[in-house]
Amino acid sequence: MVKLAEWRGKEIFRKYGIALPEGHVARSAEEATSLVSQGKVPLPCVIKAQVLAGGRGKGGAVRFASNAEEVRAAAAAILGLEFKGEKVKEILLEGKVAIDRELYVSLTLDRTLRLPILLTSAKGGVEIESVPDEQILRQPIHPFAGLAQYEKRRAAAFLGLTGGPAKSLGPLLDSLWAAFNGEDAELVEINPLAVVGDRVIALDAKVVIEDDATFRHPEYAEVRDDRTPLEEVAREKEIAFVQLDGNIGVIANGAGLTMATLDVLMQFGGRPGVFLDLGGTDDPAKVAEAFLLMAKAKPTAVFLNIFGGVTRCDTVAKGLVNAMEKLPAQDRFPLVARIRGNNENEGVEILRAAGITSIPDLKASAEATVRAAAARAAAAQGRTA
Amino acid sequence: MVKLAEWRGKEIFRKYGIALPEGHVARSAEEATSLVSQGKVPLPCVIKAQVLAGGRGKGGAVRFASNAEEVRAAAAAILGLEFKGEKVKEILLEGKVAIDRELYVSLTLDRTLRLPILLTSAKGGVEIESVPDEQILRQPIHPFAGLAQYEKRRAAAFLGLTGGPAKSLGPLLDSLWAAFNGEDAELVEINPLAVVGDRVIALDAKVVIEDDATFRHPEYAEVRDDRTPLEEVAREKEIAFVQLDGNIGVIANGAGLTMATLDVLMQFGGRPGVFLDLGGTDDPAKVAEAFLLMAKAKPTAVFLNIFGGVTRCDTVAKGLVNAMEKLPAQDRFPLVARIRGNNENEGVEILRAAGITSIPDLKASAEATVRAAAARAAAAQGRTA
Amino acid sequence: MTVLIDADTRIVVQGITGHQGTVHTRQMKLFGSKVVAGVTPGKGGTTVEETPVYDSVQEAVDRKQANASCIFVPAPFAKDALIEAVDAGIRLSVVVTEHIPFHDMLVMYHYARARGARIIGPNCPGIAAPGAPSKVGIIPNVVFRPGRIGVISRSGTLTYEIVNGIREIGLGQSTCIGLGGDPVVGTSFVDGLELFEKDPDTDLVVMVGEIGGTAEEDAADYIRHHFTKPVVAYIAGRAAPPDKRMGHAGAIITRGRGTAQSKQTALEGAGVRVGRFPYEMPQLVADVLKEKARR
Amino acid sequence: MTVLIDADTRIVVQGITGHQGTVHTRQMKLFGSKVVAGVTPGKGGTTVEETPVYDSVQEAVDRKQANASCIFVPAPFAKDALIEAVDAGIRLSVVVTEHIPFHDMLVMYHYARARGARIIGPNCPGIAAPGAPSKVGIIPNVVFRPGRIGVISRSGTLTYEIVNGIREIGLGQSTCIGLGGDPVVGTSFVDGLELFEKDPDTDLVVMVGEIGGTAEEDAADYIRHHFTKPVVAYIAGRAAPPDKRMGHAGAIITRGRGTAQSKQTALEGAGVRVGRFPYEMPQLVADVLKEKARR
Repeated sequence: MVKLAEWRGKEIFRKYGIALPEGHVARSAEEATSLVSQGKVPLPCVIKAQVLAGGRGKGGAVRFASNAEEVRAAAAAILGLEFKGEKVKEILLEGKVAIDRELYVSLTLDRTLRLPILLTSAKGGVEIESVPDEQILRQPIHPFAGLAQYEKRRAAAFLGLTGGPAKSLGPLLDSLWAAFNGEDAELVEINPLAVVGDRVIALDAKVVIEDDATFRHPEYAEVRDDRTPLEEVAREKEIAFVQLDGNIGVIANGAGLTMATLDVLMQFGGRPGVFLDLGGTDDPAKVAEAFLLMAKAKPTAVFLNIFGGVTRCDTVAKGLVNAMEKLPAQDRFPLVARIRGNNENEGVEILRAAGITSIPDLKASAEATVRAAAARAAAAQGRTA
Repeated sequence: MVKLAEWRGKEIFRKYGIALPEGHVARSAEEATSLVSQGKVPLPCVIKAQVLAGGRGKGGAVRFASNAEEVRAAAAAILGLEFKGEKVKEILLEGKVAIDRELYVSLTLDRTLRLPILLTSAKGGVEIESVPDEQILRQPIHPFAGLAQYEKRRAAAFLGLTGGPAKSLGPLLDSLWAAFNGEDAELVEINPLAVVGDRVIALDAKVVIEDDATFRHPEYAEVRDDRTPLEEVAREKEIAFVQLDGNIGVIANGAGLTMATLDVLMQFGGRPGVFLDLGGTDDPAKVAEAFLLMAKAKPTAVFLNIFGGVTRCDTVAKGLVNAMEKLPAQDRFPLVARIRGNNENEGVEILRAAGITSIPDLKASAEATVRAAAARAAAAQGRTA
Repeated sequence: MTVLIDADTRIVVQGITGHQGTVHTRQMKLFGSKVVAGVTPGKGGTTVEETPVYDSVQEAVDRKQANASCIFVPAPFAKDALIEAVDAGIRLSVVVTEHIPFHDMLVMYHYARARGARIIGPNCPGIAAPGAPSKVGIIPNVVFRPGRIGVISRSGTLTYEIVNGIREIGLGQSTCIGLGGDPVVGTSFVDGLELFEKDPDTDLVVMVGEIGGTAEEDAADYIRHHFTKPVVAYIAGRAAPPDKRMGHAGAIITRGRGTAQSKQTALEGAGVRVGRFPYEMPQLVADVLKEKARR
Repeated sequence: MTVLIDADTRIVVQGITGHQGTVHTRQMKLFGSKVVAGVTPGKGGTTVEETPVYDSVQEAVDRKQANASCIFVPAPFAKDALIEAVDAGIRLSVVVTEHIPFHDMLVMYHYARARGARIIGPNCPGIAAPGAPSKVGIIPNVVFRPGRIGVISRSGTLTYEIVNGIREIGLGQSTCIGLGGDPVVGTSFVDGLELFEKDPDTDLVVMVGEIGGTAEEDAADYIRHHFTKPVVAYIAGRAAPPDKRMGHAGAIITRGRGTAQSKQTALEGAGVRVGRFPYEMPQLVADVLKEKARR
């Protein structure tokens, strides 16, 4: 999920011909002031923090300015913010426009219909999740038919648009549809879409590019936006790795089994800190790599839960033992293993030789993990106390 | 059917990225010579008459030149030609290339499958009609799937291409597919497609644009290429009008009925000279307009065959009488009418008042037309003798 | 029985406020068709020929249970009109509009097919079932009468001419399908024959073909292997020269293919009696029915 | 009986010369599947695991009567491989490949559907019918045994884990369908339930779902109205936070939708017994079968 900041989304919108206010990005108060003094951004203007979280307006991350001095002050204030955990590094300056109405429009995927779906609502400017269903028009768009005229007419009618704004909505939706497909987006959202005089223009831009399509879009390779540094490393190594807010690391094979392992741990009072799905592999080196990555997350304890199929138990055991040997003593962690399935006996034997006992019962092994984590935490507390 | 001359076809090919020899159009020997002397066309070069008919090579409409003097002579010779009834007004000069093999590729419509079809053959440089079926690969292309990789691979394999030429065929076919769709073409044909070193390039270009799609392509409005002047006028008036090599004009309503009327006339020894399908209309002025157009074709006799449905018999009769009144005496022609169907009695009455008898039997009316044409022809001969 | 339409066919006319749309709404109603709604975007709330007009096909389906559409909208908008009909759940659309680019029609055809809908046309007179009575399209009301002959045709008036002749010898029609004169049609001769093969109330099929394409040759192939009822055919265009479009976009002999002779030979090879001239058709039909009765 | 595949399923492996393709060709053959051909463009004429390799699927169909395909080709080429299979007349394709952009999969799904073909996957373990015996895909050979339980799952190893537990209490499977972990899948829970409803040799269905999307909620709705056999379900991901993809592209709670709780509530509302942990599943299945027998 490559979530793009507003200014990047708007670059895409511009490429596809979607009407936008005049605007530029700045990374310092000086740069912001010079954009205004050079006339690149008209006054009065709006200055917006380029962060991914919503609710910027109420959070002080959007300000208005009507002269260069106000621009400098607002830019400096916003660039100093930490907004919902995210440091503001970029601001977008745009000429202020006279908004008649705020609408909502987006394209996303309807998984059940297996079709893109066009959402429109007259309740723009608020999170779409807070809008009642009956105030949202949902139109599935068939990829073989494309966005049809009648769908655009229906959207305009639902939004209560007539005249110029209704006329300008059609081409805007065509552009949005082209962007959704051309950029392999999961989501293109304009909220608010503003009625300004006789046309509609995009005041905000939310674009999420599909991870799996980045082979067609190398331009997004550099956009990390939303991942922790370790998640980023994992992504490059093609390991499914998610950091959570607990302290127990979970390594399993297969997304479903890994999730189920988290669920069982939670049941016994454990707090998962890392989700690591080994996937299907028959390479011990890949397994070792995953373990070393797990070590970097500094888990209190690790639960290894393998059901061998494509991934054989002995492969995992070998990779694990290799990795453990490489780890310096201070990076080691208590490990509880449960390995079942393909080549189970060989795997259990390899682990035993390295001093690790595999507990075949899922419930018992999860309980053992929770106990091990608690003991370690207590010991650590004892040391610091 | 908007048939484009080679140079226009190549302009389209260039737009879609299809590899071509370097070339330019000239309309005089001087222009041709200066293209060469300015280095815009490399030497040696080939000079080709820009006519729509095939068989230019054997007909002296393609010549080679290796210096400016030869260019001047060849250009002058070709620009003086009348090739298969068509005056040569433009020539295309292109740098000569070293051809390893001549292949064939085209995209057209398969009416039965209701799919575009990609034709490839290793027998390039000759008319595809003369190539045995088993030497042509026919691959239907589904519009929802587009041109698939496997289809391009199969084409390359069928053509016996490997290495560079095979590699360059894929993108060329993608471009051809894009041109076929983007230009609303009935036919895009490259014959020959030449293997030149490590790639394939288009030596000729045949592009036919669909008439009905010209609303999307106003750039082709000026291209008339293939119509007689009267057919062009008819097209602007939206009358289906085809000039044939006989002397009897046929006016009927509906394409099928008009064709059937020609068939019946031929059966009784008549030679149709104009096919005019009134189509469905309820406007006497439109009918009159069609009659006046018919008069311009100077038919020896005219057969009016109407089966009234959407087009009512009285409407046609009114239009006919109006038109006849406007015609100067010397432009008049013997007319045999057969009007049946919707409002038949009213129509027959209007004609009778104007001195025209409707013969309800198709066979009898056709025979009468053939007799009238023969009598008129004999009389005319009598006058000139 | 009839094919494709019957007395329960509820028609929405797309483009009802245009001249043709209005005229033929009236004619369809006079024929006995249930025209339940019209659609013209922006004209919703008005009435044409006592028929309510809506802004969208969906409204016509929701409020009036329309289940078939008749499309009169101009060529540049016809593709969209068809997609709207299909998306609204309409399963039969008669496209009267002519001059639709075949590239558009390819999308229309395959889209409709993928979603389980059928197109008749484009550039067609539509379909009429005199016994239902119901018709969708512009076939004149007067030439038909109920009977047991199925008619499938690429032409309009020529068909009325032939059917009228057959009527004059006392025979009527079960259903008449005007396929349309374009190179790509939603329903072909083969499709029509499949329908009539299954219809117990059709004894004989009259095919009216013309030059261009290989639809008649394909039909001959189908008849030879799958069709059990007698077929009588007429092919227009023996006098047509090559490379000229004879009125219909699809009526053109290209590269030596699609001649009347080729079609006649193919059909005769499949046991079809082919009349050389329209006025021969009534007698041919009578003869074939007599032969059938004798067997 | 089985659903989708049986002993006559003749498999062509697309991408057979790759590592995965080769390994699983061997495994499928060991299971008892008829792998009749492989395809890798440019490798035609070679042999992998005693299986002839062709340059195109069409050749595999023409020469070896392949009627199902198993696709291992890398994501950027998967769409093309599927289109090739469909065009060659293959009616069932198991797409093992992961990381296919959903925009590609939308085209694949609707193209296959329009042309009457079915996709299992992508990003899926495939399908196994232990009694046939036949499997298409990468499901391990050892965890299954013939029986009367149908399995439909969005997950791989978790399913093996659960099925293994059920096997340990003495029960086997009719067919196991691994739907795949992507947001757009060719065959959904509802599609799978439709198949098992019609299968006389399936007594009970085990559903293994996970967070993300509403496929389980849709299944609940289907079960409530159309499904007559008992269903037991497990949903993975109760511990998963929102807005994080949990390994599978489709396993993500977005905008508050697609939680394990929502799925569990929907399924229980439709009378489905939902296990909270994998190790509860064998007992649940046994209980439900006992209840069923009692009725």
